[in-house]
Amino acid sequence: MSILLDRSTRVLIQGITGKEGTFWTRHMLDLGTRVVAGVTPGKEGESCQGVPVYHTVRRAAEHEAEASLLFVPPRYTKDAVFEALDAGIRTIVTVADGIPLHDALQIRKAALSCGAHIIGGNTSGVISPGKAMMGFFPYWIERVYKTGRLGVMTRSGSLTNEITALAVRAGFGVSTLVGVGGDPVPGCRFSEMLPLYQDDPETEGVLIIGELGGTMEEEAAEALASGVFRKPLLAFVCGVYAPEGKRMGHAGAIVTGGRGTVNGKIRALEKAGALVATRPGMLPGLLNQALGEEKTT
Amino acid sequence: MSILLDRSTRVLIQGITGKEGTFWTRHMLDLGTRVVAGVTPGKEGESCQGVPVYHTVRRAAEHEAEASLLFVPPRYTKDAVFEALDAGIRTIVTVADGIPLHDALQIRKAALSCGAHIIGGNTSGVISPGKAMMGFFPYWIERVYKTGRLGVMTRSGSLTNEITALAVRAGFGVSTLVGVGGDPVPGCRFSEMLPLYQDDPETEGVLIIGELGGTMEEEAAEALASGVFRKPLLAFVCGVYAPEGKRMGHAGAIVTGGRGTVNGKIRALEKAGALVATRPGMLPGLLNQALGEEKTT
Amino acid sequence: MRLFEYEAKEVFRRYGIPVPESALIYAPEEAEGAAGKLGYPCVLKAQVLSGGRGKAGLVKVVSNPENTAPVAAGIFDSPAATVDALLVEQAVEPEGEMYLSITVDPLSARALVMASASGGVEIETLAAENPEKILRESFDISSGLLEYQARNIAYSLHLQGGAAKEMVKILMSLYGIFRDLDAELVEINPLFSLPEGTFVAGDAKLILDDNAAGRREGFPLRREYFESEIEYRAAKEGIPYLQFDGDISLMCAGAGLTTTVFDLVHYEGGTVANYLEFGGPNYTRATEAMELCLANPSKVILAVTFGTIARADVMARGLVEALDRLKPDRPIVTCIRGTNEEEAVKILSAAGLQPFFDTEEAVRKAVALAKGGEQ
Amino acid sequence: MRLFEYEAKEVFRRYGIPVPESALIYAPEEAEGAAGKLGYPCVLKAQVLSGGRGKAGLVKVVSNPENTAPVAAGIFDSPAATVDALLVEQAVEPEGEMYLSITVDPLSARALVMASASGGVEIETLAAENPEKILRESFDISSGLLEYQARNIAYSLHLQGGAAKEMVKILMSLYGIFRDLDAELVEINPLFSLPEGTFVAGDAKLILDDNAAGRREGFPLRREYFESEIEYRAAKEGIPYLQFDGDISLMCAGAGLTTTVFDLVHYEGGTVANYLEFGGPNYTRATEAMELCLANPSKVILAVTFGTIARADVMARGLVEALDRLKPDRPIVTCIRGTNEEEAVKILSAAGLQPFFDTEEAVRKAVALAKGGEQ
Repeated sequence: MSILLDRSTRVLIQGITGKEGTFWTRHMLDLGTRVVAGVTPGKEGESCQGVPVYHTVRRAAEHEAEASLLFVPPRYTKDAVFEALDAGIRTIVTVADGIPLHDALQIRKAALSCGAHIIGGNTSGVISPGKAMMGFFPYWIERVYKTGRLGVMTRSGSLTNEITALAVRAGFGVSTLVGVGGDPVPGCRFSEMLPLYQDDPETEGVLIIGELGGTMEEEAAEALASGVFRKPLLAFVCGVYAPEGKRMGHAGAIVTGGRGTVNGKIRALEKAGALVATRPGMLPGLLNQALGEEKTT
Repeated sequence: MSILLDRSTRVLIQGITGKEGTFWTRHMLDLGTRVVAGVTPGKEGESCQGVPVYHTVRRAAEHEAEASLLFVPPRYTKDAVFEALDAGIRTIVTVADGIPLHDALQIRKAALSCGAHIIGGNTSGVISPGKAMMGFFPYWIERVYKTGRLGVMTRSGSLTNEITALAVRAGFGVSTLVGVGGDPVPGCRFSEMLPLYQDDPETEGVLIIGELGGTMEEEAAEALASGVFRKPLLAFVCGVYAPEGKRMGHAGAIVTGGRGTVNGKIRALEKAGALVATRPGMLPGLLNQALGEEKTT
Repeated sequence: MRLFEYEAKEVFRRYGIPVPESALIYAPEEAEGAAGKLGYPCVLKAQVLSGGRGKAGLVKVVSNPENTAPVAAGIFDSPAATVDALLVEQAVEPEGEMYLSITVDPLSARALVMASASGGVEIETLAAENPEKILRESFDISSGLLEYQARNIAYSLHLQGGAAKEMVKILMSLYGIFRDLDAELVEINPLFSLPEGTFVAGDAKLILDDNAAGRREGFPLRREYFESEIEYRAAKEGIPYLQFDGDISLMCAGAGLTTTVFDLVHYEGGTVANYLEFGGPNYTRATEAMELCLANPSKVILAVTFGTIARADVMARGLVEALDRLKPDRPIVTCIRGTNEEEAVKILSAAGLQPFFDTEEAVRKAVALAKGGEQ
Repeated sequence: MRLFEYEAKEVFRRYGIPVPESALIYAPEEAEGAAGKLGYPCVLKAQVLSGGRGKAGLVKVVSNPENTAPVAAGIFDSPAATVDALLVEQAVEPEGEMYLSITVDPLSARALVMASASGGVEIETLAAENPEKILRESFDISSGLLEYQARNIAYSLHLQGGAAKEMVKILMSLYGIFRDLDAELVEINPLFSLPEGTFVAGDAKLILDDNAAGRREGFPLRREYFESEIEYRAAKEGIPYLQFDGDISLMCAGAGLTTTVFDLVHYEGGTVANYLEFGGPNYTRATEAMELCLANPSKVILAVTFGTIARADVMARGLVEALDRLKPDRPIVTCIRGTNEEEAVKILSAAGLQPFFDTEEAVRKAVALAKGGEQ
């Protein structure tokens, strides 16, 4: 098992014939992802990495895709998301970095109103190591990604590689890693993934890779405190020293008026019973403490 | 019993202090309607015909209105409808004549998505004779409105008086009369009222006052044919001689390309088992045929 | 209101929808000059609001200077319609003719895009004979038409490459017009497809919502929009009016009741001179309404009402005042009921009119009078 | 991007939100003339993007010609900020100070109007101390703010008559700005209420979404938006950059990783000269990134990456090229991992650099170097 994505998930790729689309489709197939079709307007009839290409999502309907990965520029992302939703697809990953804020609101609103999981934008995507991937992760570097029983949710890209490498070094692998992304209005939030991890028998605990800004870490703490999530919860939160009012990195990473501070997040998480690391080096110890003998599978 | 409106229904009036609002509030109270509050921005603290007035629907919340009647100009109707919906009111009557078409679409869409009954625009409203009224009907003219067991749905105003007077003359009174209105996109349609009449023990049959244009009569026929509505259905449909392509009267009364013709409506209704009058004088006979000994109560 | 083709095409041009080069002329002698500038062959199209212009001989192709003026004159003088202006357009040699429109669907409360690769015929004919050839794509009016929906249409029309992209642009422009101008209908039929993968709008139909006139750019009422002077006057007065050529002028209240009276006149073997509503906001304007009726060569005026807000006594008094002022040369039949109807009866009787109380009786009386019966 | 007060007020004016009469000046000697035209008393306000201008002495009232130029000079020369321009505004004598804003709520995916009758203080302070004094009304971004919602706010603020209507207009205008300009935040704080039931915007805060720059009117990058020349250069290059005044220049990839390195430097007792990301679309631009770092008086450059698309070998090669071109006068610490990291190690080693593989070790090395430790 895993969440959102496993070896059987029928994956569509919107924007498959672009440079990134083509390149990462190869990697996704290599990992074992069941990529059933691709979409690029104007390219129907072609094939890309052996995957048939269609003009529109609707025309790819016969492949009954359950999930769609978007390699689509930020300003066209809203349109592509609605195209996928309209075709009945309820798991959507959008890696675009730079989705207009008002579009992002409409995307998330659509996700909420039709019960879809929209992952991103500004994310590396979703990976269930050893099974399938929607997005781009260097899964082939063994010291970074291993199959295991740790669920990971993250707002970052490079930092995620840093942290998963530490987990692997400590002997832990990942069930499913979900990059919710670094935008101020991501399509889905940490707390909305926790019930999926709770129900996944292969996930024994979840690690959040958080940062300053927003309230997603606090909401995850709330899910733990209220019993919605009942497995061990760990977190690494960066930005303790980030100055208030400056946009440090991600657009979502801005602290204003005392909200979204890292210290506030750490307090909320610890109060709810999560184990929190503020330096990467603390993680291996916390993982052993929380998950004991759990090791990569 | 009756549908939508009876003596116990807590009615709000938006635009109560205007000339029409004030005048018809008096009549509604006189008939026995339970008008609990009125709304006119800027007039909170006043009272109108003994009814307390508030700035906004939200501020009238303590009166727990279940239905709202709008005496609001066409271009402000959408706003007023959304204000009522936002306050949880699910029966709304708007008498405004001239609601912009694109607004009307949004109003009806809101009605559909939250399960509200929005009656109008361009209607005289709803009356359950002898009990309560939202709108304007000359209920005090005994030869026109009597309490009884005939449900009436209509797209017209003056024609409705003409027809109900004939029904009274033939010995029949009305349970509830619903003016769905003469607009091309009314908030609710004939077929959506039929289940309410079906469930109303006081309604023994329903009379539709239809006209050329649109497909509401055909939909009502379908409801009868499919068994959604199982009581006697009668119809008077005007416009047999109306020329194609001209807007005859109501904006909703336009026949284009063979759709919405009166003959098509008559065929559909008769095929479904309804009794159809094309001249007012035919009605008394048909009423007796359909409802037999049913007379005014 | 429906715009003329040339007005609708001007809107199209502003929104980036390709239309042929053209010139508007008001007299046959301007035709040759206009066509010469545009280059032959040209199409001369009567700017009238009725449909079926082709069949009525109101659209003609001219291919040389010699016959241009005569053909133009033929259209201007056509008995089929009053023609005030011609649109002279570069002729297009299309590869195909398509159909595009956006309108509203009252049932689903959504806006509806319709498209067909088989344009050039009336959509109603197409819908009746080849419904499978019409593509439909609906959208929520607050979210608007999204580009993927336009792509769905373009590729379902079997367009490729640049032509598909061009179609998407045209559809999005059409949506912009629909939205910005509060349109009831915007239609291109035919939309000519050209061999190089581009399109040109052969015709343009744009019907705007009168109820939204206050919030969009204005298209003021002009005489040209109306077939007759009386209809123009009625429109300016805000009185619903339709011109016919029979004997009885209807001066009734309420759309449904007026339509019913219209039917009844025909059932009784009579004919209608005009349809006129003086109910609703106009119920105090009997004089203006009667003036419009008198401008017709009708034989009888038939006034039937059954008002609630439009009080019977007020309408009766108005009718009597109108009689005093206008001293009509033809009989008036009245059937005025509703609020304060007893008072109305007194007012009408006092003025020497015989007030009817039953609509069918009143109609029979009017038909009899129109046929020469005594008053 | 955040606009200057004077730019935001220009937008306000265009959308019908009342703002005080004002003039923008660029030198102390223009102050007296401007104030004279506007009439005394006037407010002189430094046009800087940082908050807390009042406390920092960057906003002052002048009430006569004599002290106007000296007060203006005092603001221009303030050590608290680089001041390029002053807004000279007619002073307002308000009856009250309110707060209005529209922003987004990521959790509910709705836009959020906030209002308070207790304006003039920071909303965050108000939220912390008197949360009950903040009114909230949210709306769906495709449907937009409706007038009844504005009325809900106006009457909840206990406004009456004309003042309530005026408030509704201001809120609808504020919404128009939010929508048309793709704003992240539009805020009026304080909104002065006047005895006659009208309002004037005392301040104006408008933050636009950079990601939507392509679809709204342009506000091109200008030097004045940035505190320092380097930040301006970085913005023009599209390289995320923040200026600090410590010893270590960060030249890292990925926002989260760079922030983590920022933290680690502080944990290890070091200080940061600048935050810089050269990951993402900039991963091939090591030279531009290093040039920005070298423009700082930092002691060490610390490059930490862990890229997937931003390949380690490409970044390592870029770094080596930058070294060759720029010949930096300070040590470089590298910790380059991710796709093709073995190759990266070779490239860095060949260039004489000592490639670290563990972030914390790399940070410790950089801090030691900054403190004078050997390379």
